[in-house]
Amino acid sequence: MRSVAELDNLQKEVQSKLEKQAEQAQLIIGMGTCGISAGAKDILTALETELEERELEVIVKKTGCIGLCEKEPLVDVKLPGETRVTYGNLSVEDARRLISEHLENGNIVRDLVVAKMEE
Amino acid sequence: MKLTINGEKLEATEGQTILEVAQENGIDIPNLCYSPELKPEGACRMCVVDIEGVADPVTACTTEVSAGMVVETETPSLKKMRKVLVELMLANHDVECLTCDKAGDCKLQDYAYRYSVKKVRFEGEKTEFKGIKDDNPFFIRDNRKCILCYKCVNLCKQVQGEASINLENRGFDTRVTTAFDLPLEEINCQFCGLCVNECPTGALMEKSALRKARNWELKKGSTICPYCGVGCELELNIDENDQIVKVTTNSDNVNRGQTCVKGKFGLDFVNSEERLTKPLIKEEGRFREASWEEALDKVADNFGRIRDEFGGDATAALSSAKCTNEENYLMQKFMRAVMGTNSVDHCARL
Amino acid sequence: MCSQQCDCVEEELDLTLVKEILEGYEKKQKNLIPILQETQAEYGYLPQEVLKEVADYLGISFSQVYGVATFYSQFYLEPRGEYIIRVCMGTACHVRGAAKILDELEGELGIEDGGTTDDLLFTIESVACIGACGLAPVIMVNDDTHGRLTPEDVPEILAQYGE
Amino acid sequence: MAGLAKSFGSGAMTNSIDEIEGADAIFVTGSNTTEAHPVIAYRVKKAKQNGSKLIVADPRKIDLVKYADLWLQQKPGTDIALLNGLMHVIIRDDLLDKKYIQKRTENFEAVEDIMEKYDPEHVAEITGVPAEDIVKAAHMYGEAERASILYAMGITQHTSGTDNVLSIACLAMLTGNVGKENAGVNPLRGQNNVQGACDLGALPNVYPGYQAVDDEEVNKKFSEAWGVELSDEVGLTVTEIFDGIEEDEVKALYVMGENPVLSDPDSNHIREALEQVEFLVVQDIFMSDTAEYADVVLPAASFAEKDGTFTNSERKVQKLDQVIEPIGESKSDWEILMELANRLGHDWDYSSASEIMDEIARVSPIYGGISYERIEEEGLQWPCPDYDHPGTKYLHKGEFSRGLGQFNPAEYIPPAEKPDEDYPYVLTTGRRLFHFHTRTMSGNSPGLEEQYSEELMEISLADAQRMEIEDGDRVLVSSRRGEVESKVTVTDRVPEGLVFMSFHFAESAANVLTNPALDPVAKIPEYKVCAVNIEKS
Amino acid sequence: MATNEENIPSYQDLDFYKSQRRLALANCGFIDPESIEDYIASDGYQALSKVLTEMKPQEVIDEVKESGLRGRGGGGFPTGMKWQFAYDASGDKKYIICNADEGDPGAFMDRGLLEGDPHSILEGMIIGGYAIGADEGYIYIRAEYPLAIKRLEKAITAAEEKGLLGEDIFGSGFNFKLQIKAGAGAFVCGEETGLMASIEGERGMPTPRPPFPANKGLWDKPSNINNVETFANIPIIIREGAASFKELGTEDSSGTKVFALTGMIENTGLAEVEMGTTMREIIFGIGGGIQDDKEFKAVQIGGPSGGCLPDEKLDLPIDYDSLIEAGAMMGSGGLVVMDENSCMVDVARFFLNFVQSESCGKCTPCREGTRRMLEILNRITQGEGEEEDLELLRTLAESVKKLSLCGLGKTAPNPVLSTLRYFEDEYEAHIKNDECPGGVCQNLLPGYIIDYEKCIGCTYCIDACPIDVVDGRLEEIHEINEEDCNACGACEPECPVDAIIQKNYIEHFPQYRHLLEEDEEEVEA
Repeated sequence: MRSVAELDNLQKEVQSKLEKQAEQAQLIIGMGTCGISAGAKDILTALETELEERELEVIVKKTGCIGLCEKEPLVDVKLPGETRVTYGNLSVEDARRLISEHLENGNIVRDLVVAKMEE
Repeated sequence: MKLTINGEKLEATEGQTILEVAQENGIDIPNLCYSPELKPEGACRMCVVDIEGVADPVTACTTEVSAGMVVETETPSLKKMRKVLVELMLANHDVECLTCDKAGDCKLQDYAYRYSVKKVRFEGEKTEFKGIKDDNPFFIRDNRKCILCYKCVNLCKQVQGEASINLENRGFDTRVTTAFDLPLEEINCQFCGLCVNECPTGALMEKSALRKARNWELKKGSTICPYCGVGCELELNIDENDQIVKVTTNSDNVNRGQTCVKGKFGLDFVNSEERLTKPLIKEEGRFREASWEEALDKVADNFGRIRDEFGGDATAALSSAKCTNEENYLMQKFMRAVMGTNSVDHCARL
Repeated sequence: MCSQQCDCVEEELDLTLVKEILEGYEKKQKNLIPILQETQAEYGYLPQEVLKEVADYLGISFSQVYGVATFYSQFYLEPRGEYIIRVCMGTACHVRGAAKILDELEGELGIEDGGTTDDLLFTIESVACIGACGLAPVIMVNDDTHGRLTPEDVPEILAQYGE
Repeated sequence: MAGLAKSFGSGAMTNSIDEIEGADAIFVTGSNTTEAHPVIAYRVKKAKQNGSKLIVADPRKIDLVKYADLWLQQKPGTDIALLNGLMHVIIRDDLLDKKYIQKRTENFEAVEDIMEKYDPEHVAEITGVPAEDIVKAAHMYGEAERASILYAMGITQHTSGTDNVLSIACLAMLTGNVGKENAGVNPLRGQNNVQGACDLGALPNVYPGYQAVDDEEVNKKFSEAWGVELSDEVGLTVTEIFDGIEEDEVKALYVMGENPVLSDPDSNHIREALEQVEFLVVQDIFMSDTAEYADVVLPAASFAEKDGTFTNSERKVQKLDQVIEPIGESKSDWEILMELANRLGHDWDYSSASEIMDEIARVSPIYGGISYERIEEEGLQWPCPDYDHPGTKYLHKGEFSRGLGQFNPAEYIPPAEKPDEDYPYVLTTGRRLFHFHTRTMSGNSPGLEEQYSEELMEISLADAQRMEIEDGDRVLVSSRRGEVESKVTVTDRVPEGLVFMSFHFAESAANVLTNPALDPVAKIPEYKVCAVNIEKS
Repeated sequence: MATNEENIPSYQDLDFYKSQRRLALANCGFIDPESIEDYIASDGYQALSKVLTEMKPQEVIDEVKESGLRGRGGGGFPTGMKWQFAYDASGDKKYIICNADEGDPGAFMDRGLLEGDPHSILEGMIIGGYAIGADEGYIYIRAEYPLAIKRLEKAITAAEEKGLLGEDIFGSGFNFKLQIKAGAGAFVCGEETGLMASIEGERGMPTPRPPFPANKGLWDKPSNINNVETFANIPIIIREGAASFKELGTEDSSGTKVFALTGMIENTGLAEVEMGTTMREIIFGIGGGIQDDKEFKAVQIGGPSGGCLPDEKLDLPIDYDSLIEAGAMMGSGGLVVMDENSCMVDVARFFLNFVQSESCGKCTPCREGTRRMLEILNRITQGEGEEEDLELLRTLAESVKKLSLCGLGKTAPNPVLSTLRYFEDEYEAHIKNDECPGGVCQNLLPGYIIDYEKCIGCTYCIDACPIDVVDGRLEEIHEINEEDCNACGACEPECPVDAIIQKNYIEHFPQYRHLLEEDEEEVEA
């Protein structure tokens, strides 16, 4: 970075990229130590295999701990134009359900949900 | 700047610590880990003092004076705390003062007396140790008596530079030792004795002094080391038979209480059985003992005869860099004034 | 048999490994701890000869290196098990019964906290909080975390690692 | 010492031991300080902690190298080349103190002339020290505000010893480092009272206080003071004395507290002389190798058994107190001398050492202000001309003792003896921590003996491998003058081609081998370089 | 596609979130911590650009002073003042250090930040470096946080690639480089001087102050050390302005604080609240109260340096000063909640055991004193306590607190002192009545009793008892010899009819009343 303008341009660039991404379905998985200890890695692998098998183009994002350690592992599902929904205490099996039920069919998996995130 | 200690108005210079100012003025603040040659360690906490306007006591060895400071060094609450400290040290100490060779010259013992420690209230487990270390001809190391003042470790590192000894483990398991408990010789110990000189307890003891005499029976005499040219001032500790039991130091001199192996442990030659004790005269290739009269006469006769017969320059003398100034003066005067020659030299160059 | 084995281990101590590690560092004392960490990762512990090598390289005394190695709980001067079982003793784990988990592990493996099994398979060490308090009580076996444990889970976990 | 006296007007340590700690750069050369002067080494290490730079020049990897910022490993006997190289760079890179040179010194032109050709590359060839290290060292020393040079016998015990010292003096004056606190040129004295023995005229050319015997005024002064006629002819030095015995010119020899059989070069030659001399009296505290040859041996009292003074390396006159009674019938040396003088027709009646000091103060201006009362608590550093003078912490402040400091640059001359086919190794000699000189004292200390009981000659791994020698093996070391046996230690302290022995042990007496070739001025033998052969025995 | 969002609570409705105020944690859980772009998109490095192009170092320091930010690592020293000291110290070289050696048991706030938003810490450090005049920084992080180390390493590399670290940042002429130092397992390295010793490659033993790190720190150069969360707050203060930061929190403790909620609480996790929020709000609001509907007994706040507060202190607003007054401490922000089944003597013992084994061993009071305190607590929890022990414990605690060299020792007695202050009755119960009210201390546990109404005489318990204190024959009612029972509990799970009950249960549950009466009868008899 040699100037402020350079940073501002980069910021704009990135922001528009993120906006574009928002037009796609996203899975956001908590990958802090608490999440990983609770099995987030297995969930991530399961999600990725599942997405591949179903040939779904979904952005999988990793993020840090949101604070709800008790409910880890946490996965959020965000469909374009819709509210981001957090699921918690997931097993690998649960994670697959998120894909089949919420991602593909738009049905919130009520027994796993923690909360929705209103922007 | 001016400050007050125990009600006395005192003069001090900036950068001095409370302890330094107190010592300069003859105020005795207890301390175990302090040494003027070392960076203050602040470990033993014995030198805590109260400063007016400061809530908790501070250590006098680490606190610099400031103008107008009002210090108390011996309040009832400080005494109480120091007593606890001494008890804590004694609780983890091999208390065998009745037979300890350090008794009478032991700071821990002195402070126990000063703060009236009759019974230790906090008896419990003691730090495990690996036996008394006797791995060299000069001194022993007895961790059971170590109170971890760290002076030995710091001297070894900060003054000697070798850092042959160090701490092992941490917390309650901390011990002073060598790497993997190797013998001192194997880790470059120079046997300078700095650690032994400053050990406040019986944890480091000169072997020559073990089971020889109580400290109060020893006579101390100051002397100058006869080895190299530094001129270290030393104290000979002499027993009733004029035997040198150990060599100690005090800090106000060229060597600042420091020694090397020769000065600290190598002066016992004085009492060697091998010393010459009588004049000897050689007859038919063998020496026999003689009286001073006879020996001196013989020397005088021969030197006089040769001088008279061949002139003074037929005689010569080697004076000595081991003898005193006065003796060297007399030797050259002897050769010049009595023998009439300038052929006097010594091994300055060797 | 044991002594023969030990001799054998000593003979096999390969000092070229530590020498290679040392080459990557400037000869400054600030590198001592990183060097010890890397060295321990390589040897599994810090053998005496290796520490001597480190001391000579950095130009600091052997006893100083030893002092540092014995100060930090991460460093070990004795060989350790292939699987290190870290039992979290943090507050959260403590109140949720970590001590019972530790007891169970000690009983199952027949070693004390800090000890290593004779076959060099397992080492148990109790550690301060590993920060997975939400899963208390927690143990880690090498990099795997096992949480929300009861003593009954212990044998099963050990079995996964070849017990 | 002669070198320093010539350059500055005094041969002693210019500064105090305490001042070492305040230096910004310390250059140690020809001094194995940690073993020979451990307490001074503490000050050097402290200076390092205080941020001083340390340069060590030594052919051996002595312990001090561990603390050094820079180690110059010159080949033995190439000191002048190395020093000239440093001066070359200092002149070239303009690190001179020009004002100082102009105001306080003379003969600077000679320096410029000689240094011209000693460029780092050339010097590197002679000394084996990389050219860039020479430049680095010159800058380290030259850029320091206060730079101190410490040296010992590694500099003086060469045929070029005096020139070595003259060159050191040049280096210090070039950068204005003499006459300044915490700087200076500081020869470290080997024996506890070498300084005093010199000060008090135990030298063939000067009376006490460095007053020349061939100076008419001086001669008159002493004749009057002592009430006798005095010779104005310079006497014989140690080595000349032994030559004199061989030539039958010297017939009676008085040895007080010395052991030339072990301490002097070419021991076999010394032994022959002692056999030959008509009358030999030896006065010592132990039977020594030298005393074995004596006609009469007189038992002397040790340091602990008498009053007196010693003058340490920093010129401090210190009071020595009697602590115990003399052992057996031994007597202090001064009492013995007095009795002898009186037997030879004189009338000396000193009742105490203190009275002798009063006489010294009267005849020797530099000790003019010394009295036992004044030094009871703490010593005084000479020059101390009168009883009100506080002593002198460092010399040449404002002005050199001789007025202007004199540059006496020297050319490099190789050592007198070089390795060849028959004697392919270079032997250099020195001291060990646990022993002292000829072990008269340390050899009678059981602890020191136990710790270090025999010589271990140092040899490099490369040489040892070639000869298939291992640690602890015994070897036969021979030179043109003799041969001795020694155990060896294989070590990286010495480079290939160099071996090191101490001269402490009669069984492995290094001085059987050493070369008695003398420095022409100071008459110091070349202990530090001789050619030897080594065979496994 | 239509989702069915009705009746799904939003985050703002969750107890856990509704009273939080997420500033430092704002990005955690939202951005990809391994992507510098994500951080930049969320206004990352804007504060740095502002500082380097528009502000003088003194202005930065003034802004931080103005914000009222105090050290989040525990001490609560005003950050701006600390920076001022380091700025004022003369020296050609200065260092800025991030203390990420989060070692308090039960605390993981810093880990959350380091793993979730590493760039915010970097940005805070670079700003701090600029402010005090340092061109080099160290992040000292405990080796037990491998993921955080990995993310920091990535963040540093990314920042270097983008020119946010290195030479001439934002064309300002300011240079700055950062290095990570992984700790090696020593809690005491969380103490500033111990930490610096450790970076230097020494044993991590604290040194006395003065000299303060601001004047003589790392390698004797002026150095400034702040905690992770402190640095994370810096970009916010610069970006949003000191005034808006100061609006949050209380008069003397501005801004927010992140707490780690653990223990016997419903919602464990990380929560960030405004300073001044009450403990009750955090524990019963955000934390959702006590697990399994048990009774609250105490909350341990501030780790081993802190203290245990009872229910009467639940309405205490959390800020630096009121906590200290109450005998606890903000510490780094660990909150461990204890229910009725906790033993406060055991808790004190637990913390003391921790500091005792983490003492560096340098100063006498900490090395020896904590050991003796631990021995006394061990005695008490084992039922061997004497009445004088409480007095000895107090004497030692006071001495260790007053005499220790560093913060670790000075605060080590806090858990003991605070439990003695609020729960002295529990100590007395242990000593005088041989009882552990929390039912934790093994030696003081009431033994087991067999419900004669249920017992079927199967002898399983007789077989299970390792010390043979159960009497009885097949098909006759069994009985446990209460005197000798050591409460090991081996018999309880073996009973097929749940007839074996812990003796103290009979007081609490009506179905065992018949056993109680009998007991009393015995006593009367």
